Amino acid sequence: MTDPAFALVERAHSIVDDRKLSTVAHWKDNHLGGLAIGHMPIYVPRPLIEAIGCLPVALFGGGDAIDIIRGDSYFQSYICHIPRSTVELALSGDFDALDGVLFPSICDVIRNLGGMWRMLFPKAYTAYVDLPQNFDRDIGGKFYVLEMRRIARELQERGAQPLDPDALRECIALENERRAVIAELDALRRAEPWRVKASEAYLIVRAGGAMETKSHTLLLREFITAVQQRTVRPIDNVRVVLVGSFCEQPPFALIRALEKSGCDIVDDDFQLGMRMIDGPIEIAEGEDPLDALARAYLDKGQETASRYIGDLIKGASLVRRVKECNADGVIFAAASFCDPALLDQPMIEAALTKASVPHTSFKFAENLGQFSVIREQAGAFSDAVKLWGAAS
Amino acid sequence: MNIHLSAGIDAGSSSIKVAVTKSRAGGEAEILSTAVQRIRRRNVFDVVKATFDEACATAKVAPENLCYVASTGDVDAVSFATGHFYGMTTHARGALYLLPEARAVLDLGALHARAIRMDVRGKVLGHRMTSQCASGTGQFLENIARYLGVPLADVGQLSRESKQVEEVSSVCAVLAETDVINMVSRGSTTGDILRGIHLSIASRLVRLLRAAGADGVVAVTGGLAHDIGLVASVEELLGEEPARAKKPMPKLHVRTHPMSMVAGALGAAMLGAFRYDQIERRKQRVGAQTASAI
Amino acid sequence: MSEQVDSHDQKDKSQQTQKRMIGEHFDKLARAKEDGKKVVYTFVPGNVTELLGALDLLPVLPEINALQSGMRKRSAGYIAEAEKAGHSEDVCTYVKCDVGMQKSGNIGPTGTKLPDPDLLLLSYTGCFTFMKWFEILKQEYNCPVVMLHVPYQTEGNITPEMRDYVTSQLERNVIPALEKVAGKKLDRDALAHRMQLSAKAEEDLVAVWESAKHRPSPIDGYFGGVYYVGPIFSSFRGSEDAVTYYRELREEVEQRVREGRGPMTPDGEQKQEKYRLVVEGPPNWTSFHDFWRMFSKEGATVVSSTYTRVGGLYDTGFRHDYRRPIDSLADYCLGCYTNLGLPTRLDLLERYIKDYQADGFLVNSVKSCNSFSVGQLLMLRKLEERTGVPGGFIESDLVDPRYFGKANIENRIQSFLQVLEARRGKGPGDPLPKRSEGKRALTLIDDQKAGGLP
Amino acid sequence: MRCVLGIDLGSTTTKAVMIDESGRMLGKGITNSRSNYEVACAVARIEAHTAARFDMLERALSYDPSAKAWLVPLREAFRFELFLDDLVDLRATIATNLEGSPYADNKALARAVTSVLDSVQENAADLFVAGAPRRSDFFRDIAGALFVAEAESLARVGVVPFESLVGLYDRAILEVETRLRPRDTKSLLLRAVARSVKMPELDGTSAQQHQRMVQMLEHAVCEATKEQILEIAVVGTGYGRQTLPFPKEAVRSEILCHGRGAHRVFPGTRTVLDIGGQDTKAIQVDDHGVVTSFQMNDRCAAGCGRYLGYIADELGLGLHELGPLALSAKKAIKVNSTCTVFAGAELRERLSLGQRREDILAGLHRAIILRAMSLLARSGGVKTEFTFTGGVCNNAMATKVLRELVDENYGTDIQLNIHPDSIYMGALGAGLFALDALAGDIPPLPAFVRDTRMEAT
Ligand SMILES: Nc1ncnc2c1ncn2[C@@H]1O[C@H](COP(=O)(O)OP(=O)(O)O)[C@@H](O)[C@H]1O
Ligand SMILES: Nc1ncnc2c1ncn2[C@@H]1O[C@H](COP(=O)(O)OP(=O)(O)O)[C@@H](O)[C@H]1O
Ligand code: SF4
Ligand code: SF4
Ligand code: SF4
Repeated sequence: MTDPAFALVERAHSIVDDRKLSTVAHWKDNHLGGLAIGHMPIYVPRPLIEAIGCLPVALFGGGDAIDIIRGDSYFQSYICHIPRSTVELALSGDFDALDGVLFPSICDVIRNLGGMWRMLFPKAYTAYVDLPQNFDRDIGGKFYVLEMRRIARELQERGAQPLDPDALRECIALENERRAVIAELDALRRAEPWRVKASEAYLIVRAGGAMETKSHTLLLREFITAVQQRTVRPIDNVRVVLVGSFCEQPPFALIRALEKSGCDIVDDDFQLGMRMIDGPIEIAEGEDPLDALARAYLDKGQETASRYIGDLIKGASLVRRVKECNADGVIFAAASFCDPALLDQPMIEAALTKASVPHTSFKFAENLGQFSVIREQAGAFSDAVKLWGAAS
Repeated sequence: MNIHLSAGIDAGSSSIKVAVTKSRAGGEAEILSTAVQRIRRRNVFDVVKATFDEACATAKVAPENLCYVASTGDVDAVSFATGHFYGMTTHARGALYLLPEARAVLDLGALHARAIRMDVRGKVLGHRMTSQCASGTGQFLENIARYLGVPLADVGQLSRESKQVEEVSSVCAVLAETDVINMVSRGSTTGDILRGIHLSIASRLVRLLRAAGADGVVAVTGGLAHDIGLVASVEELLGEEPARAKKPMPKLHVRTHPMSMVAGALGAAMLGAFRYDQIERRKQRVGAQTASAI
Repeated sequence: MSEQVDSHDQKDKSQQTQKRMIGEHFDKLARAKEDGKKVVYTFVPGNVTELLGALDLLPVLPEINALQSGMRKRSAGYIAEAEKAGHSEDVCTYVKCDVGMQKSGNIGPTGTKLPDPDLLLLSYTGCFTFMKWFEILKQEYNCPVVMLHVPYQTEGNITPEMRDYVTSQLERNVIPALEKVAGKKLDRDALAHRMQLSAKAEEDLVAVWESAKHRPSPIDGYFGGVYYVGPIFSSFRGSEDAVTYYRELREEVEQRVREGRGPMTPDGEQKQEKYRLVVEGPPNWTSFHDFWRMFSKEGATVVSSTYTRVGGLYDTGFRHDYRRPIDSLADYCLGCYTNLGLPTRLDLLERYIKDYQADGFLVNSVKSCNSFSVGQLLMLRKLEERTGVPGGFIESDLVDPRYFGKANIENRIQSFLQVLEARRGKGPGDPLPKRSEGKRALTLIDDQKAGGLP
Repeated sequence: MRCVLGIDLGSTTTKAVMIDESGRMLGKGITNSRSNYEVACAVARIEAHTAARFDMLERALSYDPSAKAWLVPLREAFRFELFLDDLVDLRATIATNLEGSPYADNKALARAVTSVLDSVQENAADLFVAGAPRRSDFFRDIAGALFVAEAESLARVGVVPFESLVGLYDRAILEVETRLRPRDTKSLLLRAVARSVKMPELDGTSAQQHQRMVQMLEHAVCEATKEQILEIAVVGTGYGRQTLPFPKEAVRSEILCHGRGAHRVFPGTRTVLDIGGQDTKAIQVDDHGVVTSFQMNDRCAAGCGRYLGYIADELGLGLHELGPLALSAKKAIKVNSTCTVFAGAELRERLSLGQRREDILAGLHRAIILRAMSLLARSGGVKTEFTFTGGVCNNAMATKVLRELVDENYGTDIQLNIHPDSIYMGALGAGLFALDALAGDIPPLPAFVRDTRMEAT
């Protein structure tokens, strides 16, 4: 019997691998005058972009599929990989379908890449999205609302539709729906990880990066229905949470290798932007939906390395998540030279150690081709958890 | 308590190692047989089968009487395994069996070197391994030995006899060959050259051990454990360390065992028995629960 | 940014003044706890020293401590210490140096123990690592943090929204937090007075920078420059001491101009000005003097640099303004060099090259600092294109000696200076007759003529 | 005649280029680098001298257009004379070694050696005719191949063990190779003249014609060797600069030399890629040939010529066979391992999985060039005209992949130069630096080998 879920995964895989962005070009053909706006990880307010008739396109680097030649010439050896492949793709014309790119404020690399973009592609729309690190509604919230208005205005000057509160309300509702289905998928993964592999969920979620929200919700729904019909047996694996990969993504084969080495990844922070807001974006009675969008970011944004934690304790929320999804341990996998993730690492490890959560850490690059070391390490980790458990 | 017969198959990149053991729950185990075959250019699956059959025959155990066949090393090379354990886990377990006082392992194979820190049960606490570079591995030594026309088995002794070290300047396993060519033409003795190579590899291994946080007795496992020259070089460098170090470092003692090369297979076999027991007990527990529910 | 000026063969008055100021400051820090003084740790870019001063709070700048540790050859040990505690090899070495120093007893640059912070003032300007740094310190010291998020100047202008965001934070978060630690209200007049003093010193500093337009330049605007910015970037802006220091410095520099003298170097006065350079990027601190000598002994003077603008960009006209203190503090934070978008940085470099009539420019790309380094290779190309002046590129690190490859860097600097020489038409131009070749693909020349192998 | 010399002491080969005062390249020489750098330099230098004499000889004969045809057999004959000289040395060395060895009384072994050497001498003659397929020009390689072949056939009939014979050769060749013997070019040339006129190519000419030709050639030889070649300056460059047998003032970095050499030959060059045995360099030069930036990869064999050498060994192939084989690939299989040793293991693994040797080789070639491309990009990319230098130029697959990748990444209007003498670019650059020293009023640089009068003319 063929597995309908598998076919959906394959479809998602082909969208993820489509570096020429042909689905985006296709969308533009069907939406005359619509703009396709790329954005770097991790978070931008996608409902806003959709509300002004644009297609947000999440850009996640080049993975392991492309040879980096020119991209390398702009970055010193000690800089992470994602900007290289992003530049390589752009210089190869793979981003020709895009009308602009947003660079959210997640680290110095992405920020400066935005500056480079202005110099390399002066004709494209390039914007830096300064996400607030002040979470007071009247200070950071106000600033963020103005920041979003600026972007909407600038895009309007380039042909996008004017920002209409009703349209935004509708897009927020669509986003909430998607978030709810993703949450459902996440819950399913936690309950029966053998039913849906993390690598599959990865593709299904990531494919949405270049889709309209409502089509993505549809794909997600279809997938959930399909996997529920699978007949599969549980496997004797350990349950892990994988964190650190919020920006540059590990090569797909690496996720598979981790699964093969005896780990069920029951939670992760891949493509965190798609799940950045914890829960629905609530619009209060009579509230400007833009304020609601900002408020959701301020109050419900997930903890991650590029977000200031204020008075909280680093790692505490991860420990909570580990408990919630009944995981046996944590794998911290960060991109090499990723300052935000790697500076977080010792604090997170300390919190995990304190809470007696077994953990292991390694670094990767998106174009890594050899996983033997990582597989051995993850394998030794899963062996240890399996044979001796957490209480050690 | 039950007695379990189990086998471990360590599928390495250069050779296949198999061990058959008889264990009692609680960890006591007895080695019934071991077998090693080099792959050379043969089909890996065939070699695995042949080595496994050889070990079973020596142990006089029929394969169907094994409660668990555990693979380690290459996951895909053994099609008939009950379960798989990773190299670090099995080497740690095997090393602990061979040398119970060991709290660290230096596993030296054909294409990798790993330093592992473990607890009394053989649980991996920390580790460091070489990854993309062959400059500290068995293949490197094999290449040099082939170039010098020395059988692998003689390498260690020749190096031990050396009086004068030839320093190898290159860090690269391949470029070092040029150094070796030059040494040969200068008329250096084979032993001196080998010792130079050994010391160069050993310095990397010592760094690995330190980075892994090793302390106390270090068991050397893997094929290179047979290379007494390399082991002596590691000892030598460890001995020189305190003089150079600014801060006191944990004292390390390296040990080998005649069966070091099969440590991985041995560990796998024993862990297989352990796991079998664990699963059986869990089954019984679940069974008991179900029974009481009824 | 150091009191270590001992290698100069004669000490100018200004240097003595600076040395005294620094000495007194660290004495104060050492006595802080017994004197009941409160201590605030903060960063150089976007520092609001006038506010701290007006509230009688003592600033500590971990970046300066880190660079001092680098100069005093302590950093390697500190970094090793931090890496042992689980910090990655890949990240900014300032952070690791600071963490290592803290773990090794927190002994400051003058050998006395630094007081623990009562507050971490996270002036989040131009660098994302700052946030991580203080998150880490917060856990190490278990003390409160106040965040001042300074938005990034992408387009090279300060919008009212940005200014408003910063001033609201200053008024509603930062000042209350500082007042709480200080145990008193901010005296706005005292603040205004300090800002007046700041502006005075800033005026003199700009005059010092501009003196490099003379030939020969009386100053080295990079290696020497880091000493000149010490007081104004760190704890002394807005103090009478700083005013005195910059007045003295300006007088000395003007005197050198009148006498037609070149800059001081670690080996005394530089006699010849063979090359005028503009430098982008921070220096290396672990081999600071060796690094400097690589330039000075070849007769290369750095006439202007961007690193000396990280703690404020005054030569484009900005001054602290006592009439609108909070607004101007916000403008100051927003205007630091690393808070500028790459195109703006490029414009500034171009201006320096032209205004200071540089023969070449050099990028020192440091491994630690993504804020500086990402994009420098593109800047190099664009600058060459725009100015026609040759650019050089070297790589090192701030305080991790493992990344300072002396021979390699020296090699590169020498090759670069050779290029400058050649561009002037005095170089090893090719004495051989030129021949032009055929079309693309495998072009061959007749090798028998050139004496083929028998 | 006054001239200067540039020497590039590479990790694999040592190259020398001789330039006269007008900037004309007079001659070039190459030899394999040995443990003894001084010898390697001296041999390369002698070869350059010899080449210069041939150049002069050619000029001395330029009045006769038909003389060109005679030069070819003359060159071969000359090479053969050198070979014979070396062989005499080899014979003597083996004899001496044998005497002092435990086998001194082993008459069978002595006889066998003599017979092997005799047939080496006999068989070698066939290799020194115009157009003969010679794997290498180095004595070690030619003699070695012949010796091994002969020893094998003797061993097969059970006369003496193969190992003992080859052992004798291996030991002796090291000595012969590192022994500098003065070369009397004139008498060698005269001997070569006598030999060449007997060569089969010149059959069919009458005795009279022969006679005339001999006279003409002998006269030209005397003419060409009359003038003294005075070395005014020497500049050295190459790998492991600290080991170079040159005074510090006479050493220039390889980067500068390769840049300058390539620029001299192709003045439009703005980018140079040099892939040698143990390092790869990407160099940008300005319109004067002055280096503006560079990137270099050394200390790791992945990405250098040695990588291909290792792979060739792994497959039991000669270096020169690698490229042509890879060219016949249907596709390039992506190789995941970066490390040379791991790539070798991966190659074995893939072969055992039944993948085609050619296709894996194509992937391996692509891998090494990709690494070079990334160095190139880091050094500033490829702008207009691009020159490829170093030994790996001799590999047709490497050059093909390079061409493709340059086209793909920098457009098809980039001119890519590959000179048959690419391997000499570093030496040429060094020579040009020596010429600078000559042009300026800098005192002549001290000679580099202790025995400066090696060429007894
Ligand atoms: N008797 C010996 N003396 C020295 N080295 C040996 C000996 N036997 C094996 N080796 C070395 O051990 C290596 C193989 O070790 P092994 O642990 O089997 O590696 P793997 O598991 O990767 O196949 C070979 O590369 C060889 O260099
Ligand atoms: N005939 C040949 N065919 C293919 N490759 C060759 C040939 N000759 C040399 N090479 C390549 O060139 C490399 C040596 O290059 P070379 O420039 O001589 O190095 P170096 O300057 O370091 O001595 C060898 O490692 C080999 O890969
Ligand atoms: S991987 Fe890390 S350092 Fe690189 S761009 Fe992403 S967040 Fe920044
Ligand atoms: S990244 Fe740069 S600006 Fe930020 S702390 Fe490090 S050195 Fe300073
Ligand atoms: S240095 Fe040598 S051994 Fe190490 S990766 Fe490179 S080629 Fe392999």
